[in-house]
Amino acid sequence: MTVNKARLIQGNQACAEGAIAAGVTFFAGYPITPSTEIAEIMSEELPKIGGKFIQMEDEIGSMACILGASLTGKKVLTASSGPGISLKQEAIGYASMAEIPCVIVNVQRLGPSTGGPTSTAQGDIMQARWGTHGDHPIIALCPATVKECFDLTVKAVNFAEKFRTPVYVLLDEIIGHMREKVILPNKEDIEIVDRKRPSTKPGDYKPYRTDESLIPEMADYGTGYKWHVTGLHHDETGFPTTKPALVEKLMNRLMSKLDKYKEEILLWQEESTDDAEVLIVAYGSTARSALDAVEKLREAGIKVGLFRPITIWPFPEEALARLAANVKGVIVPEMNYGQLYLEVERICKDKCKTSGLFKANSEPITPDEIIAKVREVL
Amino acid sequence: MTVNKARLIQGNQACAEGAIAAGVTFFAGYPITPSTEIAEIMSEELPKIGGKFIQMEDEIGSMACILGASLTGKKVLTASSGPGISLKQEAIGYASMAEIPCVIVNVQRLGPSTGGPTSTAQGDIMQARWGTHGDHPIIALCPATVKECFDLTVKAVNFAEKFRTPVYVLLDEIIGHMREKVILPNKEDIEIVDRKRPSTKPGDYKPYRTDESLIPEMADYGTGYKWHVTGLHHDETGFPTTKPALVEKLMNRLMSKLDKYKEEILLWQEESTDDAEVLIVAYGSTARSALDAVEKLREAGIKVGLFRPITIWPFPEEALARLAANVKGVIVPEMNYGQLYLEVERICKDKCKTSGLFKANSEPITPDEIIAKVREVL
Amino acid sequence: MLGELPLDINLKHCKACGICYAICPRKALAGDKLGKVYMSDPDKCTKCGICEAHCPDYVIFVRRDKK
Amino acid sequence: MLGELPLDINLKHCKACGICYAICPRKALAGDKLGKVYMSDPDKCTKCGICEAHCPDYVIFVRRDKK
Amino acid sequence: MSKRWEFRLSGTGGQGLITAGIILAEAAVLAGKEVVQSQSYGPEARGGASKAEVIIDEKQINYPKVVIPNVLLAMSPQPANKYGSEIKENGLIIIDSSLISDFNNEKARVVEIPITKLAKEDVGNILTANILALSAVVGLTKVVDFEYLKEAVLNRIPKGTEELNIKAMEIGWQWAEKHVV
Amino acid sequence: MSKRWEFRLSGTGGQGLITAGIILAEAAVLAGKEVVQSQSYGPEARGGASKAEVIIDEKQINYPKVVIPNVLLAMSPQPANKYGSEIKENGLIIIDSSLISDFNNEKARVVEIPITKLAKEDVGNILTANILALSAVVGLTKVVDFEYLKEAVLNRIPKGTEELNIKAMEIGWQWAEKHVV
Amino acid sequence: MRPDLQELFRMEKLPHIWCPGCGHGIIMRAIAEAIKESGIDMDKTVIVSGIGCSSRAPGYMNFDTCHTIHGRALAFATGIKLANPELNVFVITGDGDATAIGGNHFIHAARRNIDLNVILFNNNIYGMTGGQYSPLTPTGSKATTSPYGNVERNFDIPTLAIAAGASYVGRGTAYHDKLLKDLIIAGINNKGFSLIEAISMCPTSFGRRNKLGNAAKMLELQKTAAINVKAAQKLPPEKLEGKFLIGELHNKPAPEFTEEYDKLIAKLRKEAEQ
Amino acid sequence: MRPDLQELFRMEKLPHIWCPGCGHGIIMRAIAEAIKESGIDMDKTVIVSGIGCSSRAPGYMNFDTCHTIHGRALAFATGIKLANPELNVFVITGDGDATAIGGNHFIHAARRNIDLNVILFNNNIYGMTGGQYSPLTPTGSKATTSPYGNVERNFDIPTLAIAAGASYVGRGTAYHDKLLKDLIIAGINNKGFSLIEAISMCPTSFGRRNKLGNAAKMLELQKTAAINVKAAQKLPPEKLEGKFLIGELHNKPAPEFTEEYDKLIAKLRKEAEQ
Ligand SMILES: Cc1ncc(C[n+]2csc(CCOP(=O)(O)OP(=O)(O)O)c2C)c(N)n1
Ligand SMILES: Cc1ncc(C[n+]2csc(CCOP(=O)(O)OP(=O)(O)O)c2C)c(N)n1
Ligand code: SF4
Ligand code: SF4
Ligand code: SF4
Ligand code: SF4
Ligand code: SF4
Ligand code: SF4
Ligand SMILES: [Mg+2]
Ligand SMILES: [Mg+2]
Repeated sequence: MTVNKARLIQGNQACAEGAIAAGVTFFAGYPITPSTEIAEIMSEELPKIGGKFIQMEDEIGSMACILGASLTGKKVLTASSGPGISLKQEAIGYASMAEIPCVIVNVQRLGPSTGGPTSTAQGDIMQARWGTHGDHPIIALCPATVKECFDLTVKAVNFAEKFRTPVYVLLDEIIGHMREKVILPNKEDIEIVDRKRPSTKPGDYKPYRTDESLIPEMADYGTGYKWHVTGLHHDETGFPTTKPALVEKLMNRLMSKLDKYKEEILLWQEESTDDAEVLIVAYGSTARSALDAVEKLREAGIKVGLFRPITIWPFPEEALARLAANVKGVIVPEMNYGQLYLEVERICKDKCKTSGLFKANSEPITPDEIIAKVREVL
Repeated sequence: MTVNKARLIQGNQACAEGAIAAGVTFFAGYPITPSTEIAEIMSEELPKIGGKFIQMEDEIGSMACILGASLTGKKVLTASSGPGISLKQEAIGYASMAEIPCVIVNVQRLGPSTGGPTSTAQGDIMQARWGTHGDHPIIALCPATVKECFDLTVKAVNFAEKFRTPVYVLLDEIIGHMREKVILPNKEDIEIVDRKRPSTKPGDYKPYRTDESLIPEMADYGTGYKWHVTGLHHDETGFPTTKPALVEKLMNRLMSKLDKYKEEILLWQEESTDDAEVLIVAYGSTARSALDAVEKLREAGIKVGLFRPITIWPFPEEALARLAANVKGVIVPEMNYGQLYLEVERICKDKCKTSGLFKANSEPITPDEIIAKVREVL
Repeated sequence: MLGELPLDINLKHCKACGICYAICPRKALAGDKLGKVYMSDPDKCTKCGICEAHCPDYVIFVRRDKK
Repeated sequence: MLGELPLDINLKHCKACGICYAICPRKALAGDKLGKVYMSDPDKCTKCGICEAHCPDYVIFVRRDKK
Repeated sequence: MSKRWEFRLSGTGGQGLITAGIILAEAAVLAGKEVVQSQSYGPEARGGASKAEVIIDEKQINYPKVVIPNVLLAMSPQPANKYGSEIKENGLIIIDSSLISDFNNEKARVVEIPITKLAKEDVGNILTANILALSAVVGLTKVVDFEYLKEAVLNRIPKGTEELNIKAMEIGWQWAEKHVV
Repeated sequence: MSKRWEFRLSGTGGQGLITAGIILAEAAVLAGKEVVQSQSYGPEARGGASKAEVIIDEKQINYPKVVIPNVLLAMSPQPANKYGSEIKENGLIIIDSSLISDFNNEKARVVEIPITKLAKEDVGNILTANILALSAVVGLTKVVDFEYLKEAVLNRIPKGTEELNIKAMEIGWQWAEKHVV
Repeated sequence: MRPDLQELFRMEKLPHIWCPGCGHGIIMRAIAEAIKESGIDMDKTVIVSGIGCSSRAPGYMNFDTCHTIHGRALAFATGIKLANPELNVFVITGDGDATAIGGNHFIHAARRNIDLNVILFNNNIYGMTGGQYSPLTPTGSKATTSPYGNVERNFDIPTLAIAAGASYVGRGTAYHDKLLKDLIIAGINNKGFSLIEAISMCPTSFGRRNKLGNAAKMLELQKTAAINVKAAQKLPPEKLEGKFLIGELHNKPAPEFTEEYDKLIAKLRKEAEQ
Repeated sequence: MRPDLQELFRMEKLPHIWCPGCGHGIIMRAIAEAIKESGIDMDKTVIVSGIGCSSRAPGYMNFDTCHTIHGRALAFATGIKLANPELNVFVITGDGDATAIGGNHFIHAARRNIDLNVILFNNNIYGMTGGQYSPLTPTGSKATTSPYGNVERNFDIPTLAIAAGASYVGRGTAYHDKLLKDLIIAGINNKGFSLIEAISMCPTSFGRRNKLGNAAKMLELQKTAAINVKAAQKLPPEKLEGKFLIGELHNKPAPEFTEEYDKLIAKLRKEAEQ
């Protein structure tokens, strides 16, 4: 086994490389700071490997375009930031409903609106869950290092393919733009998941029939299966229905299919949680500040631990609840006005004190600020 | 004082009439079931009173168009449903950021995606709060009767003007499409609020300076104030800034300005809550089923009450918490997979048992289903 | 002797729109009391196919094989 | 005798793009070591205004009132 | 306890049943009652079956949908079959016997009126069938006074058709009277 | 405890400081150290002040932003003023004395090197100023061995400019040696 | 239905949901005939649509079909075609879907000259939502949102498509079904963006409100108001008043997007090999 | 700056953020001159923009100004103009803002012939985001997202505007500043949708990457490649190769949207009075 060389690369670049490593061969996007490097790298790399890059006329078109490409069997990616992500919402809902695998990278900048294009933020956490209308399944992953940008983009592609759902990779501007030393894994060491292709002949194929896996098999367009895709409620055959029982059957499956794979989907990191009296819940670049704070506080003899959700949606509720039951308080530092905090409060309120440390002014939350907050809470 | 005649009108029509009664003279929209009647009525009525109706090329354009019109000093409205509301998200964030008064009616249909265009739902509750990227202020009102469609649209216009924020009126398809007997108030009895116009001369005008009201004065375009509007973070003068201290000042004000007026903004209804042992939290048409259930259960001697949030966002948290402290359990019936339930759980979890009754298959939740749920919980 | 008719008519799908019998150049078609198509005068039919091409519901098929 | 120059130059705003001295038909302008404009040959200037119109930063104003 | 009337008026698109539902509701408004009216949308609304529902009560109407109707009007076979089973014990079903044959129901009383035929032949205009039927519905249930129905009808119909519609109402009413038990 | 080095390289857009920051970071990677590099974006990135930050440590770097730099390189007056006060007690400030005059700092040691002048006159190409400066920074701090810096520089620069850049590095290094205390 | 056409339809889904006399059925049939006649591989053929009555067509057609979201059919189709240029990609869209909410994707797909066969069902109205005016509703016409007559001007969609870069543009009608079929075949044979405007009719939401008579009358109107470009060239302008042109309106081959992209890939491959 | 122009600027905001040699500054000045010369009421004048380097212009101009969201300037402007037709409404937009994400509003505003004065700063690139290709980037040109040369075709934006319905269309350049000013004035005087394409230059993100030299060289290029329509009419086609036309390209008055709407209101008023 060869070991790759250490390299200095940017978070956005690691996303792009992760996507290609995971088998992405199609990218459609529209430039927006601070995500643009991903598109730029894809425009350079994809044609080299016979893949396709297209700069669409806008973000809506980009999202629609990758969904079309995904239907032909390709693994697909788009990348954007706040304003563009807002525009993609209708099409993301379509992907959830029609179960079209796709990955969306959101390099978060400070909102709302145009806000601060080059300022860091974690303000799109709730949008990732609730941005499109109606109930729908979604997965969102949140890297804290450049290496994780690579790894989690690979995972995102795998999740999208396996669970037939849109998957977000939520960077913040710091993670997206910083360069860090990384050693990327070898090709052979990267797990690659492909969507389930039909096990039946075209005549017998029912595109939305599922077994207990809850994930239907998906035929590539152009392979003779002649199936129908719609964003309307549909039955197993893929054709529209308004029958309440069938609508309910579809929606129940959609809304529970990820539950079934919780163990696989829910990722998190625990640091010094064993004997912690205070738990910090942090993610993305803020988790790095939190980790620093934990190390320093531990040195000072203060029993504090870190819970870092890597999968933000669905949220690793049970894992957090378990820890929360044994601490005095939970602190959530976020670069927003308290978004994931709401989820943490909901989970922990009956178990311990909860408090937030919110900052959304374009500057990162520092370890010292977290330390001060811990001392305040203790 | 003359008393108006009882009339039979549709929820959507009541919205349109309420808007006009509140002084709306500008409507831009794009047709979508089940909201289209609002546009149709506006196209007929507005030119009669010298107002303007325009059917834009899409929902994004519609939202942008009313914001432009609002800058000239007009009271403005748009109406849509799920897919269109998803498209409007970026521009709604702009309205929040630039503090441009506007009202958005969302007649909710069953999602996700195209879903069921004529099916009823309450699936866009969380989207109303979190649909656009970044933190932002928002108000959402939720009528349960045709009369309330009128009243709350008036209120929505008033709130938008007074607080310079986008305001949603969230109908569900049942409320939007049903006809009901109503007696609308007289013109003289309708409270009308206008936005604060500048108290200074053009030279001294700082468009985003505020006193303790936290709401800046707003000049109509074309009246010589020559001010600048942007979706970037900006200082009091309205021009862009990236200085963390100024960004923070702006965002803190935006994120707290509605808090200041909680007493005025937070509306809810309580029915039989005094001695209730079980509390039903329901809104929109579902609250009607809940009310029916309460009446029937009370007849059967069961102590159950109804808490109906009329203002959904911001949520009347304190009012609910107060009630929750005195009941055994809270039940949330919703036509979705549990959206407002998350908020209720967060508020009540440390006070009583919470449970949901979720149904999103195009059929309403019936009183009997709620009754059964109450009996199950008791 | 239905089999002998120049047209094959899938009446179940006819929505009584009236196009075919308005457009037939030979007036070989007509509408029944519900507006659905029937061959009022099969002999006049030249099998031109105009009705077939313009029926939005694919009700009509001109039997081109046999007379 | 700055007041006498045919041009009024707001050097603070000059970004040293080089347009004015490239475009001046009389070569009356030039760039300093940082590339900022200066009048290398005021006498050649005909006050044509081409530099003024093409300076993206409104650095130059041709004094049309006096010589 | 005040009586909650639940009406379901069903037929085929174009038969004017939505209008009939609205008129019935407006008659109830005129009569000072509480009322909620709703109708089917969606694919059903185009071409196929069409349905209007009206709830009338003395007191505030909470749940706004028909749970199980006391009165069903069926003006074509498809909805008659579709909705025929959903009726209150001892409810009332009025069918257009000129278009529906072989209709049976065990739970409810079935009144057969050749509505379309009457409209066409006796009133002289098939388009008045909905008004004729509505009048029969009101006549059989007495949910509102005839005068209110008349006023509501006259408020809604195109000018110039007053006489025709009054005639239709009268015929409907008379047929109802025949069946009042 | 391992030493955390925080570098801030500042100047004007076009002086190549972002590249210098990346090269420094890549030299650290070659030296087997942990490293994080970031830079300013936004209005600053266009025309005005430009800034690259590099953090080098032996152990994992958590907080990825410079808190307060040990080393500041200032290659033009504006950033020298802007960032001059943000420096660790006993830190190091290197200024381009060919462009900045009257610079004082009480907290840190200030080393003046006429970077641009040297690049122009001694190396013969003003575009090598960033490499010359970087070499001086490394020479003064010894944060990585010269060989790693050289390798990192050669990896990044356009072909054909090797000699020039090596010369710039050497001059920078020599100037640094003069100031090593 | 003609037996040989049946394999192109999902017969069990018929009758379709369209109203009696809706022109869309006639146009859908013409598309099927064109596909049949062109001889393209049905297994390698995809039909994409947006939302609208017209956009329901793919659900009845026996291919890989995709009923997307309103206005975005061309963006989906762009993804499909670029991802797999082997596929024959058709787009069925309405005047609202293509020219209102979808207008941007329309001009950009034309600009790229990507090899899509677009059949735009133009019934001059938003049929699906009950008859609001569209960008192709003639000025003055009534619609539920133009109760006093439409004050807006309408696009001439072939002109717009040509200006945007389409390499093949034609217009047919439900009445001129053979012409329509031939134009679609010509579009299929054009390697590039082909737009066929198919004049349809919506008796329910446009005809009735504008007093144009029943479906048959509306079809008759197409017959009388249409004039073939070739014939029109020979007529004086005054004879063309109130008429609209049908036939092949534009045919100017140009570099096709996916081919150009494939050339780039080939070039990079070659460079890499060297 | 010329003293009489200063009241049109927010002088305290200068110098602007644009790069050295950016053509946008020259064009902004031409706009100010045109407004000044046209004599319209500055208090009743609104300038709207989207997002991009060009769209930063309104921030420097002393009017009611609105820096909206990317691509939507024309939709905002439509709302402003329709709500208060008394206002003179200008739209400043970039090639990306107007023709990529904003393409739909562009063609629809043109179709309605709403009285807006649109000045499109065309620098053939997305400047603000660092140089990605736009729908107006010529085929073959390099950009950060077309590292091997742009494989897409580009719009000719006047052609598109005319096809969509614009009543006045002209093209000037940063070099031809006087012509540009005159075209803008003509646009102001046109009651309807006026599009002035103003060829700008982005030395930072387009010029450098495409080896076009510095700002002065790029300006020189505008001089040599442009040819006035009037002159062009007299030249044989081969003389026009590689050239682009400047001057008044289209001037065809047509009913204006807000006027038509006001007529409707007047008509309803009259009917109500009777
Ligand atoms: C985002 C969004 N906006 C609006 C709608 C509502 N809608 C559905 S179809 C349609 C118009 C369809 O018109 P057209 O494309 O002309 O098709 P037709 O029904 O006339 O065939 C509209 C506005 C929608 N489904 N999604
Ligand atoms: C919705 C959205 N998408 C993308 C962006 C990022 N963005 C900002 S400006 C711009 C392009 C600007 O190009 P152009 O309009 O040509 O203006 P220029 O900077 O060249 O003057 C882009 C893509 C954004 N701000 N919002
Ligand atoms: S085939 Fe021709 S002649 Fe025969 S019925 Fe049909 S239209 Fe008439
Ligand atoms: S055209 Fe077809 S649907 Fe219409 S009446 Fe004739 S057969 Fe029936
Ligand atoms: S006014 Fe004319 S001649 Fe004088 S410096 Fe400027 S460009 Fe040269
Ligand atoms: S054109 Fe203007 S900014 Fe450029 S060098 Fe000349 S004066 Fe300076
Ligand atoms: S509404 Fe119009 S377009 Fe839609 S199916 Fe009916 S006739 Fe056809
Ligand atoms: S990036 Fe280009 S367009 Fe933007 S300011 Fe710089 S030169 Fe001008
Ligand atoms: Mg249409
Ligand atoms: Mg540009």
